[in-house]
Amino acid sequence: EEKFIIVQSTTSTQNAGLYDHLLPIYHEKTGVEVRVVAVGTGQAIKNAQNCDGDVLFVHAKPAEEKFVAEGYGVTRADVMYNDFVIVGPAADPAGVAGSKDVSGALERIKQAEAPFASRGDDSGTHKAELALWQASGIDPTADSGGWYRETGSGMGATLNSAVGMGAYALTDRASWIAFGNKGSFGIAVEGDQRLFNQYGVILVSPENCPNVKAELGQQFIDWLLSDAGQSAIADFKQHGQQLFFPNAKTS
Amino acid sequence: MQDFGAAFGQAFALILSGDADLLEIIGLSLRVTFSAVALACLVGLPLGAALAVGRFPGRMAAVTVVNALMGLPPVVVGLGVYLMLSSAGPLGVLQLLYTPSAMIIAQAILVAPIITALTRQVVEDLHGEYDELLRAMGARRLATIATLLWDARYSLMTTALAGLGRALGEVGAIIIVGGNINHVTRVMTTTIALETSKGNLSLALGLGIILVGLALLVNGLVMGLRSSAARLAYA
Amino acid sequence: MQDFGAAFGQAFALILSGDADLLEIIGLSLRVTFSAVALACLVGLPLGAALAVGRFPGRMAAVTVVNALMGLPPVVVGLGVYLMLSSAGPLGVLQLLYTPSAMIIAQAILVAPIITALTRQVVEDLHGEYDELLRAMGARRLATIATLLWDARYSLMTTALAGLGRALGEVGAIIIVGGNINHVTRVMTTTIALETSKGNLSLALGLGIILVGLALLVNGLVMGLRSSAARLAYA
Amino acid sequence: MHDGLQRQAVPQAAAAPRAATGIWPLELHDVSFAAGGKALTDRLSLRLRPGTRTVVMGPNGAGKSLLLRLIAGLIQPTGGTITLGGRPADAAARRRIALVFQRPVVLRRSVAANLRHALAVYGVPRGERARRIDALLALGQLEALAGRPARVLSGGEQQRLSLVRALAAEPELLLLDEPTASLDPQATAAIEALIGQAAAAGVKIVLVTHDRGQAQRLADEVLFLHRGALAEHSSADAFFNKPSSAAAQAYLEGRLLL
Amino acid sequence: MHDGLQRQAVPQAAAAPRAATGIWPLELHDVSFAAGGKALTDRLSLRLRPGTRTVVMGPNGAGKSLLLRLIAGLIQPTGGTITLGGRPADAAARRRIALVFQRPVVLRRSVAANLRHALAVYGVPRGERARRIDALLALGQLEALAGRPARVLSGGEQQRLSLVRALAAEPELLLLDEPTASLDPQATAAIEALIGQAAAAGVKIVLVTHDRGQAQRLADEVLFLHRGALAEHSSADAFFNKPSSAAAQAYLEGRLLL
Ligand SMILES: Nc1ncnc2c1ncn2[C@@H]1O[C@H](COP(=O)(O)OP(=O)(O)OP(=O)(O)O)[C@@H](O)[C@H]1O
Ligand SMILES: Nc1ncnc2c1ncn2[C@@H]1O[C@H](COP(=O)(O)OP(=O)(O)OP(=O)(O)O)[C@@H](O)[C@H]1O
Ligand SMILES: [Mg+2]
Ligand SMILES: [Mg+2]
Repeated sequence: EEKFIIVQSTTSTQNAGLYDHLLPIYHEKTGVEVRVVAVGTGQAIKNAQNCDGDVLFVHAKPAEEKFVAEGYGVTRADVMYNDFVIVGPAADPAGVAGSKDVSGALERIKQAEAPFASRGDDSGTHKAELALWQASGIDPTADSGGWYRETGSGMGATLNSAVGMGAYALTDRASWIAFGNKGSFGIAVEGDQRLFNQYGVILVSPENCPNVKAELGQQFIDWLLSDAGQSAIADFKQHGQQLFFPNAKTS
Repeated sequence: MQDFGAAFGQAFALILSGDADLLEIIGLSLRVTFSAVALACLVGLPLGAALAVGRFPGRMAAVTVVNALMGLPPVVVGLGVYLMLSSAGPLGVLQLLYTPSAMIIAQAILVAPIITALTRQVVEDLHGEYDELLRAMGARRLATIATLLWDARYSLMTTALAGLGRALGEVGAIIIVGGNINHVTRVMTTTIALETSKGNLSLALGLGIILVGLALLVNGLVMGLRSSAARLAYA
Repeated sequence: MQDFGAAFGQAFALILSGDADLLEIIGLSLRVTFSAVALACLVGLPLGAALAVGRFPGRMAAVTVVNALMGLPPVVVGLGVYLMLSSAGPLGVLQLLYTPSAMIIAQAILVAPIITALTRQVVEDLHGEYDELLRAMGARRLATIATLLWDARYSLMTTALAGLGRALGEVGAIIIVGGNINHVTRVMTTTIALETSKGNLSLALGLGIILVGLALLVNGLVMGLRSSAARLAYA
Repeated sequence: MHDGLQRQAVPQAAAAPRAATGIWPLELHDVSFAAGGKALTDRLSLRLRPGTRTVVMGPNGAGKSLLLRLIAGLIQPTGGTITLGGRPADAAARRRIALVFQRPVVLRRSVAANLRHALAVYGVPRGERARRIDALLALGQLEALAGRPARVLSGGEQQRLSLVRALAAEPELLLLDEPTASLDPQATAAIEALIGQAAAAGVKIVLVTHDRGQAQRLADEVLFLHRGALAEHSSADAFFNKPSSAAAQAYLEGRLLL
Repeated sequence: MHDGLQRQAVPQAAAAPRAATGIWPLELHDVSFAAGGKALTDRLSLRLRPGTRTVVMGPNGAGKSLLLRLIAGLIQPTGGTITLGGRPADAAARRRIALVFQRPVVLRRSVAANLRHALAVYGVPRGERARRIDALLALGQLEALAGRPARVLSGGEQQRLSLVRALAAEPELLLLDEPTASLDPQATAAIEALIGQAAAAGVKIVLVTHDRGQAQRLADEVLFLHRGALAEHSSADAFFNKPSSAAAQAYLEGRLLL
């Protein structure tokens, strides 16, 4: 009987291919199989609350902290980060390409009423996007169905939609680099420090969920945070680019 | 189990609230579904009957293909329609992507093989009985098909309901070509998928219950119509 | 259009490569689908026949419900099964979530109403012919059902194929209860969904083409079996 | 016909021992049957007893087939009652009645499989079925057709199959709806002989026919139906020599319109 | 029967004008039909001409119904050829042939709707159909049943419906497979009269029957089939007085086993 744990994860890490890189290394080393269920952030957290996973690996810090505070998780640790970018069509109808100022870019998009595809699914990315709008003093949902289009889908589906309708979209860099259907699209806005995207990992509380494989789960978390794990993350590249930047406190 | 209870609670609360967004979503669901099934019937009924009646080489192969197409994966249909309708695609000029029309097209493609295959079976069974009579009468192909479709209409209702069921609950294809855009292409199933991914499981389930209720309502209406028609029938 | 070309290219390349992962995924797809359809037939055939034959109050209502359940949205079934099998759910102790068994259960629930409703229709049509004979012979309910199911077996094959098609292309339910875990619960449709979300559209479409090819193969086999059985039949 | 096999296959003693808990007399009390807003059978009252062969006659649409289906319990009277041995019919009583339909219904199986199915339904033990099938095939002169799909049989062949299938039930009451309508003269004679033997062995026969000759050969008593009502119920002699009702008289002369 | 309506409804002149491009003579050349590995019809050769009434006789399973279906083009010979007016049958030629099946097939519609459907298929203009339906109903003595679902009709009623439906085609060749097997004496006489009138009006009749009396009343010539082969083809007189084949002789005496 093979030893395994279940990790509840967001789709961005899976879509980027991170697990295909990390898990064989971990399996080689420990003989433990890590089974990843990649779903929306909310669903991942809900599943973990239902004790249907041993480890939670997402990027929505406030929600993660709430998860721990309510006793569903043991502790939360930073694992790695990358950044969000705004991607858009080559035609650049809002004229934001090359900008490093997110607020200015969002304002111009609204001014131009250029289509913008929002995740609209309460995911970590979606929450980050809403925070950016708010910081810019804009309520885009007033124009929902107009230029502001809430796709209510995962990152990949939203990017497919954005490309299909020539709309700007906020995405994490890893998802974008790994994305295969870019069409004429490219990164329009990047480099603003408000675009920081932190990933965290949490062991599901064995007190709340007796079925949790606490030992194996903690072992995986420890490895992720260890030098070996952190350098494995740093080694992961797609199209020659590093997608995730390890920043565990211990390292 | 409390989730199920909560789901029913949510469903009732939603229905009672008469939420405008919900009504919009339900309306679009019904519009897309009925249009798609109507389209699929328009193609599938005569095609299925023709397959049942026809005696041409390759008929078995055609029947097999139609049967196999019942297994068309929604995501694949969605992708295919997406690639056709996307701005870069051959039908891009129509600008149909992310509109209800695109959803109708995708669902019709998904449902048509089901209608066709089941119609073929139902009509073939009846044809076994009528074949020699109609040939002895010298009925032409089209008249034969019309006669069979008409006389099998009550059995074909189950066929249409199967197609309706398929369309009503479908999400994979329409979310790709419709984009689940709020106030534009958001329907019941895409909303359910969305709420699920948000982790709002009991809300999702509540919406599911409403959708099943809708299916029950439609089916009840159809069965009611059917039995009153059957009573008045034999015109 | 080049996407379609690329998709076919991908499909061929994949098939020719004999990729072990692909074979594993195809194997699991078939295993889950066949198990689910077999389960659904086990329930749906007798149940559908019983509905066709029975004369009890509420029969019309039962038929309507079964017809309506053909419209069960996969995501809702997935959610329902998830909530039952989740560690927090009533059947959590079985630890079936995120296993192929969970996928089989979800698909069987999805397919059973289809099998039941279509069986009801097919058997009812034949029952119209056999009813008085069997009653005059004093056949008991079970014998009647067995006789009808056996004599309608060729028509029921289309029913089973409809169920098979439904299961083979389905993704909404199994991705929730299976989790699309690599090497554990990843099947063709969940892979297609995953590749689509990665934007690898032509790979996704290529996999879709393989899946449709698989459906064709299975249907071809069934039709072949059917016609050789029909030739040898009347035992 | 093969007399040896016939003697074996025709139901005989069957009737006697079971008579204790029996279905006799079989009585219709004011039985009506309405459908589609029409009264098709009009307050029929009659009593059937074993030992006599009853022939039912009447013009097309008079309700002869309906009468047999009412007796067999296939349709329920919309008025009046039917009693078997003084009690309403139950499943056990019904299983002693066999009906040969006017229009043969055969299963989508071979001739032999049709008989095997019937024997299974009638509760004949598995081990005996093969032998019984052979006997029944011989009885219906169907030996050469055993493996043929029953639904491609000729009209007469199907009628013979239906008849021997009903005999396989070893009924106490055998309802025959124009059983020789599609039969050739030889088969007609053979079936009439068979019916005579069954009757002699104690099986009650109720036979519908339009064939006056056949009626005269087989009838002990005649029921004459007209427009759903029992226009005449008399002995065969009386009926054929001087029918009391004008309808029966006209019918026999070939000039009765329903 | 209502003579006025009859005259109107029975096909008459129909045959004459179309005869130019005609289907006569209708010839079978060594026609065989095999199915299920058996030769069911064995090298039949015969020539049918208008003006005579042909009766087909033979024991059950002899191949009478198969012969009619071969002539009507419903099944294709597995050997030999059938020619109409010297040419292989085409759709137009076939439309001049009407067949009344041994076992009536009626649509799941009312009696009137069955006739309306047939008239539509036969190309009768919409405006005329109502009138024609009334005439046909009268002809089949089915007026009172016009609105009834055809599938609940009694055996005889269905047979009458099938017959008038075929007459509605105004065929040049009318193939009748035991058309009076379930009919009462009055209806039998009426149908025989109708057949006689049609024949007199130029419609070629080919009728299958087991009823010797009927055959004698209607036949100009008799085809006697035995085991799929044409055992005898002679004038009615010759056939009934001194059949040349032993098989026919045995059949007429009610002792021919197929
Ligand atoms: N379900 C029904 N609804 C309406 N009418 C019916 C139904 N069943 C039978 N009938 C009518 O009842 C009448 C009697 O039918 P039945 O079959 O008993 O006649 P029958 O005496 O057997 O005639 P035949 O000699 O032609 O067989 C017919 O006119 C038939 O049309
Ligand atoms: N498709 C078929 N396959 C095998 N046998 C067949 C098929 N069709 C007919 N037969 C057989 O051919 C023989 C002739 O059939 P047909 O119906 O012509 O007989 P018939 O002369 O009309 O007899 P009846 O007087 O009983 O109506 C029968 O023995 C029948 O079983
Ligand atoms: Mg009758
Ligand atoms: Mg025949």
